[in-house]
Amino acid sequence: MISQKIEKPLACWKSKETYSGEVLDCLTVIFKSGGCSWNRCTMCGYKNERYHKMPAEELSTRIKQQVSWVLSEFKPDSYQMVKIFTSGSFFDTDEVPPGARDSIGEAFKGKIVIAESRTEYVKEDIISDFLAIVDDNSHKNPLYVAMGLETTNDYIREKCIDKGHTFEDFKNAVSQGRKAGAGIKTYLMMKPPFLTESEALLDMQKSLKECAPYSDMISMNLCTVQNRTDVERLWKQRAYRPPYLWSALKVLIEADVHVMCDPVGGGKRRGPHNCGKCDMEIVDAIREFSLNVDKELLRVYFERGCKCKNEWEFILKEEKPFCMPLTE
Amino acid sequence: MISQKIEKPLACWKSKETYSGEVLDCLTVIFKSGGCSWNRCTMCGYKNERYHKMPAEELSTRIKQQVSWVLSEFKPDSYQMVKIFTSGSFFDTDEVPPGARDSIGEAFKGKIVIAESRTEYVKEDIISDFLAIVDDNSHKNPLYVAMGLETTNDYIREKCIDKGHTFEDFKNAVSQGRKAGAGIKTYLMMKPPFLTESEALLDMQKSLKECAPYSDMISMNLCTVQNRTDVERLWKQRAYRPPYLWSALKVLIEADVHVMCDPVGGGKRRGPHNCGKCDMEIVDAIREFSLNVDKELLRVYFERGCKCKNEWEFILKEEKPFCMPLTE
Amino acid sequence: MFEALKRDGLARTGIYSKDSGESIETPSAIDADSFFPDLKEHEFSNIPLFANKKFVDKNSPEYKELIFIHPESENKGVFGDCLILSNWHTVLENPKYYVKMLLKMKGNHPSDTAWYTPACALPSNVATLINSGFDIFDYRAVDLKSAKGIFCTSDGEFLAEEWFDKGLCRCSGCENKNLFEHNRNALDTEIETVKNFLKDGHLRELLERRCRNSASQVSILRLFDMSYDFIEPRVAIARSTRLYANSGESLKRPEVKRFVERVIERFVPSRTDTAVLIPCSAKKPYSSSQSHMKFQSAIQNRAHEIIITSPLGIVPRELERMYPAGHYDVPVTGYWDGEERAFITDAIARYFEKNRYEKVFVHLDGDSFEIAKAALERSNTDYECTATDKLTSSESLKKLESALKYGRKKGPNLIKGTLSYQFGFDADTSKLQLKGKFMREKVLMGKKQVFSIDTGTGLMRPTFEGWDLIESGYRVYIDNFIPQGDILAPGVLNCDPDIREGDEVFVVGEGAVATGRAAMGAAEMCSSKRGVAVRVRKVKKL
Amino acid sequence: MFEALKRDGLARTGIYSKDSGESIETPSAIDADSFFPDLKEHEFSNIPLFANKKFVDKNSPEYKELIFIHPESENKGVFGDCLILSNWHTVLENPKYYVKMLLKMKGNHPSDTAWYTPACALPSNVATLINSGFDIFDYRAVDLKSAKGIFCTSDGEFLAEEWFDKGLCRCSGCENKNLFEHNRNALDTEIETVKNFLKDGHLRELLERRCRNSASQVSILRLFDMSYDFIEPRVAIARSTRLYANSGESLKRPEVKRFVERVIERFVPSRTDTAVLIPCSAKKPYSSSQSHMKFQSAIQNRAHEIIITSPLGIVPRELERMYPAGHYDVPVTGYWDGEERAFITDAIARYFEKNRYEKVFVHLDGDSFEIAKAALERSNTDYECTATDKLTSSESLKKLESALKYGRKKGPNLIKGTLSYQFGFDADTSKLQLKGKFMREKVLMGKKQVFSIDTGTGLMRPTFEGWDLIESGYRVYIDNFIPQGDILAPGVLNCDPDIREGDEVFVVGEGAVATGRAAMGAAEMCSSKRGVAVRVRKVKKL
Repeated sequence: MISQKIEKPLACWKSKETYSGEVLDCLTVIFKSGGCSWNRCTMCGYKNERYHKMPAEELSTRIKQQVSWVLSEFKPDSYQMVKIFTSGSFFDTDEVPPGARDSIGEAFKGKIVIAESRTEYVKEDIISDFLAIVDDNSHKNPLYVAMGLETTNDYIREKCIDKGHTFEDFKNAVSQGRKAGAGIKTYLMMKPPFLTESEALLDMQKSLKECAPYSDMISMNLCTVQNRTDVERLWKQRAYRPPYLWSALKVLIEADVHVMCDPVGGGKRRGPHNCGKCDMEIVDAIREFSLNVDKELLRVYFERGCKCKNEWEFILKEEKPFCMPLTE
Repeated sequence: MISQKIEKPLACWKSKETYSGEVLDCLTVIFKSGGCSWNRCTMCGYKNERYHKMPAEELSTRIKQQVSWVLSEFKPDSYQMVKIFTSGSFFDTDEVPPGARDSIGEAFKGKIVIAESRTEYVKEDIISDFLAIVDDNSHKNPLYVAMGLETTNDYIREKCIDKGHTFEDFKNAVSQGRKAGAGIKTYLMMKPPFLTESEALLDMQKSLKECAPYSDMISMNLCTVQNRTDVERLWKQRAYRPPYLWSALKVLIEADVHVMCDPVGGGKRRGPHNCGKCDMEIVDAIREFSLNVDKELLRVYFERGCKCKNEWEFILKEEKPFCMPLTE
Repeated sequence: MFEALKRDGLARTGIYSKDSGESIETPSAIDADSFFPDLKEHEFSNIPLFANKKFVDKNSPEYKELIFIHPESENKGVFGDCLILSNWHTVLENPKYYVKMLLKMKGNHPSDTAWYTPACALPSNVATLINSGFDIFDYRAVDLKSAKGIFCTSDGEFLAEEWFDKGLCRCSGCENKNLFEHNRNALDTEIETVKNFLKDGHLRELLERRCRNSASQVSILRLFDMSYDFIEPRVAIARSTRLYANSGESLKRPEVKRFVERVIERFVPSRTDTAVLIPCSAKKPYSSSQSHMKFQSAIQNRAHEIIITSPLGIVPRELERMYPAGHYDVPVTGYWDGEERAFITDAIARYFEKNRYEKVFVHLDGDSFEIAKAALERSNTDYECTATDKLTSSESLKKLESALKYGRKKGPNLIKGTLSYQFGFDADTSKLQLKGKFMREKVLMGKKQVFSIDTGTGLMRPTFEGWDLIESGYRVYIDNFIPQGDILAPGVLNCDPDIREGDEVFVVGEGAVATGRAAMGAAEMCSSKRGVAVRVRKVKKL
Repeated sequence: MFEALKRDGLARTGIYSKDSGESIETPSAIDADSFFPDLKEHEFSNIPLFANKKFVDKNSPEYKELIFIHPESENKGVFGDCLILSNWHTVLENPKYYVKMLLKMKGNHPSDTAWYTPACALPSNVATLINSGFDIFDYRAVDLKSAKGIFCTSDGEFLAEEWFDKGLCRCSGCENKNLFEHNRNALDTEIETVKNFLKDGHLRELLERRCRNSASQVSILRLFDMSYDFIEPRVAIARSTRLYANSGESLKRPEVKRFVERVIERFVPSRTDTAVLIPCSAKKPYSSSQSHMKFQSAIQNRAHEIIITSPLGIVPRELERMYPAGHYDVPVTGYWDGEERAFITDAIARYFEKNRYEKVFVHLDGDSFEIAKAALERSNTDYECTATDKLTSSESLKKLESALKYGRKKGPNLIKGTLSYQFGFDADTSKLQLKGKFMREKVLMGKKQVFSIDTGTGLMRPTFEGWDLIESGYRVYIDNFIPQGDILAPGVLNCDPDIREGDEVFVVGEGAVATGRAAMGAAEMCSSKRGVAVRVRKVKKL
């Protein structure tokens, strides 16, 4: 073979996001990187999405090629916000070598950048450096550090997600980020495995309350069954069911802060779902809510109900750790 | 073979009988004869009990040998009454040649003789001749002609028994017998095939009433399933069930005249039976009643009942020609 | 007046109305004394079931609202009559005569008559009675059980002393400790249960449970199945529901046997050079399963794919969506029992005796592998085994792929396969094309649609142009009129005897032709006085 | 505290009492929240069934009144505990793991523990659950169905819209149009039904119906049957009730397989010079039937009579009264299916491979004739057919009689046959004599009675003198005490592993010996802490 393989990110797409009351165009990029140093989370589908072991320099080159590809495919003036993911931590230097990180910063200078990382890599100096590259004074808060706190309950985080850090670790990382001048975006995970529907729901509500003081933005991920994950194995063994969309609705409606939520895979058996009949309209309502921050539509659907809402109410009440999941 | 076969009756036994308020010893003899000229009755088990076709003289000889056997086996002074049966009609000259009949008369001279015949052979002259032989003035009525009327209902007699005579025929025969000076004994048949339990019961009650004026003695036979009969074929096809002993009890209790009854095969599946638990005591009570003419014991058993009396009452009410027999 | 509604084999639901206007939905139990008051008036009228013709002719009762029938009688009801089959309870334990007499009488009498059988029905046997084509029952048998102190349920009869009032039932009779009431309730509810299973298309599955209530009911079911020629024409060509093959008797269902027979007798395979035998999958149609995706990507259309499965024997890829191939569920343990082996071996061998393939590749394991080998040897077919260890292992798939390396690529011809199977006619399909997404295909000739596919059943629905291609069979002949809607049975002059309920048919009359779907089988279509014969889709005046 | 009462395989009835005194008769459904109030207190404690040992060990909850068990856990209950098997509902559709995990756990835990499985029980599957050895259920699964608008019956789950309130049930819930109440009623009444069948000795027959409710239940039953070595020791040696072999699965019942195995492995025939194979009869014991009377008067004890029958394969005349040979009913159509053929051919062939007869006469017809021929050929046995046309025709009987003309007269040795079958010991019976009327025989040695015969089961009951003849096996060892009545399980030191519930046993202790009947199987006798182990008939001080 003599042709050079083109390096592309794992995924890259555009969408709308709300920011400070405005709807922005947002580019999401998932860079292929050296891979997550932890790599154990039960629901993570990116475990295998990584380069094979290679020298930092080569890794850097390849990531830069991805950046070029992004810049050539998406006109820089067509978006104002960028969400950067890797299959692990953007601020992990082993995963994203400093040179690569710098070129990414350069590429998105002037945008509002949200970059995701595990807590242990959120260090003041690294964040400051990156912020300096990104910031061109167009925005008051040009950089947000996004972290997957998942839940504020350390027991759940350890047993159900095996995330490898604590709420305390998260708080420390928040303070590092803030010291560096970055904003904080927190990801929470609705219904990791081994939780009943009501345990998951209550955990989410509690987590929202507890993480709010530390977060500028909160995004709630609804757990989906990704290929080749622990969660998929559990799901195939009938030991896991993704959350009901009813639960997501309830959380969003009752939350005191604005919570973003993109119900990926919503309505599919592998994603958050209800009975199949009412799913799509609820998924659409949640997406709309993330943009317009108006709970009215959520309330309409929640109150209108569906045959399956009865089932969900039953599940909330009767699904217990010793008999779950009760539905599929 | 050089030994001479001994000629014996088909059966011969002694029993007790009530006669004019007295209990007598009675000898019953069933002679093997030329066989019934009709030979079609559905319940008759004697169809094959006959000599093969032979000259009248030889037949006569063989019957006389049977008489000798009886006389040698049963001391003449050990009984006062004799019941004579053949596998057909005692007064049918083809079946029992006159010579043979005469020797039978001689043999039982001085006894009370009851001889059975189909109606068409009951002719004044033959009966007178036989009476003359039997009578030695020991008894007021030394001879009774016994006839199987079975039922006074000609339709039933034809359809269910295929007897080949009518109630009218019977009445004529009665008048012939009476003219000859003989008494009349009438046999009725309880529950020939094709009748429900209640049809059979009502038919018996009606027949008893209607035949009483023509009868000096009445005997009720409870139908049993004899080998190689039409009734047996029906029974094996589940189309026939012998009468309940409850029905027999009811008839006997409610009858205005004394009715003799020997429940042959009582309590067996092939004979008149109830559930198997209460059968034997009722059979014994009926036997005792035939001797002591006292209905008290019958009433006791009838009123005491049994679990199966419920079933019988149901059957009386609900067994219909289009769904019978309902029980086995 | 009786009208049958939903039919399944000999069973049916219906409406029976008396001249008085009183009517019942059948199957149903009645209080016979009040419903047929004349019945009890005929004294001394018993005629046993085994009575001979002479006796029967002489003694048959004549009822006011009922027709007396008997195996030996020429007495016949006509359309709408209610027939009484007396004393049937005397053969309930006699399966041989039960089936023999019943089929004789069912053959002798028009099908749109209501059948009343007195004193037979118990909760434990009424499913069998309904499946035998009886419509009306009474309470005599259960009342007798009550009189005898017997507690009746759909599982059998039990001593009331030990079983009644012990919490097994909570009906009004049980609440009141009234055995008589319970037993009638149990019969009524069981009849409703059977009725609902019948309407739902699952009567057979219910029967395969209920027949275990007694050896004779099992025998009756088996003997009915052996009377395939009588029963099969009465079974619809397809159901909209799944077929649950949960017992040994499932192998003998008329639908199963019909499928096997048609695959052997009617089906024209897309190719007969090379075949590959592969196992079935739980997911239906097979090709939507993960394992079949793997097989297909290894086979790459270089052989005719034939699926080996229980209870259907063999399913060519072309027929995987055809009822019941796309609609059955079966318990899997890996063990194929002796009867399955014998039945499927026979089916495979007969198929390969008829269709002489040059070479067959066997990609099977375990018992199905043994069965296929035995069948191929019996049919003198040259074969090669391509599996090692697990059939979907990459090693096995590679072996399969390389074994077929030099095969000619030719995909399955769904059109030819389905048409030959469905209509028993080997149509010229050379100009036809399958278009559209998976499970939503149409068949076109040029730009004209000739068939659509009923994805529920797998059947082809011909347009008028489609019928031009099917030159014979499946015709329904009507008189000279223009159908203004569905065609009613009295309007049918004659029809092809192969037609079954649910079949696509071509209506032919002097004044018009029409396409449509048969709402009853050929025999009923030709003889019924009532009911829709053909649900018409399109009419064309001539 | 749990005490098992009536056992059958893994199933049992029992009494579970809480420390509070509250007690229930099992099997039974409870309101779990109130019955085990502590259960709901353990948040985040889920452990899936397939979790690995490490996860399980780390996360197992500790309940106040329940013991958490898991396939990977070493957590064990002790006698009387109630065990909770969580999340079992997730393998209900996974027969392979259902049976594999269950047998592993049942092997790991003492049998006299109560098993509670939450959220599993439906009216349509609770028979299978009870048969799997579960005792306590809850209403979660039915309540969920109510919440989903599903109508539950012992026949399955149905859309309430179409099935509820349609006359299929007349329980209080249906009267009140309360689906929730109906569904709970349906579960309760089904549990009571199963319980009554279990007490009645007919659980297996019920299961052979109920399992048809789903393919997985059929598979579970079949997989249990394939686990013969695990199940058989838990099945009593005899029942007082008939065995109804009304489905294909009946062939695989532990009792049936045990009979076949013992006839081949243990049974010592009275003679091995000449055998005659004859068909079975519906009437039991066979020799009381008309056909067997005819055969016997033709055979005149000049050959060893061996009855060929389904599902038992072969029944030597000596064993015709032994359970289940004298106790089974089977549907007859004349057709023997492939599995019957294979199973019985195998049994006959193995028998004749072990017992080398000089000559075998085959007095059979139809399928059984073909089967016998195939088996005799497989076992290289010299045979001759003696039937023409109908087996009981005088011609056939004459042919049979004349074929055996020169045979040595030697009647069946009921004593030797029964003892070898029952005790697996070839006792010296030369001095023994069978006395008494048919079905009321005793076995004497000189004037001493050594055995009586239990005509209900066909088993021999040894006296002390009888036990002298059976030199080994069927011993129960007790400590040094004089039994004052039945022997309780804790009093048993050890016993012969062949002992099954219902077996005659010889109790041996330092201070006394006793005769009696085992009230539990060997494994339970050695491990139970409660219950009668041996019902003692006679005690002799030493």
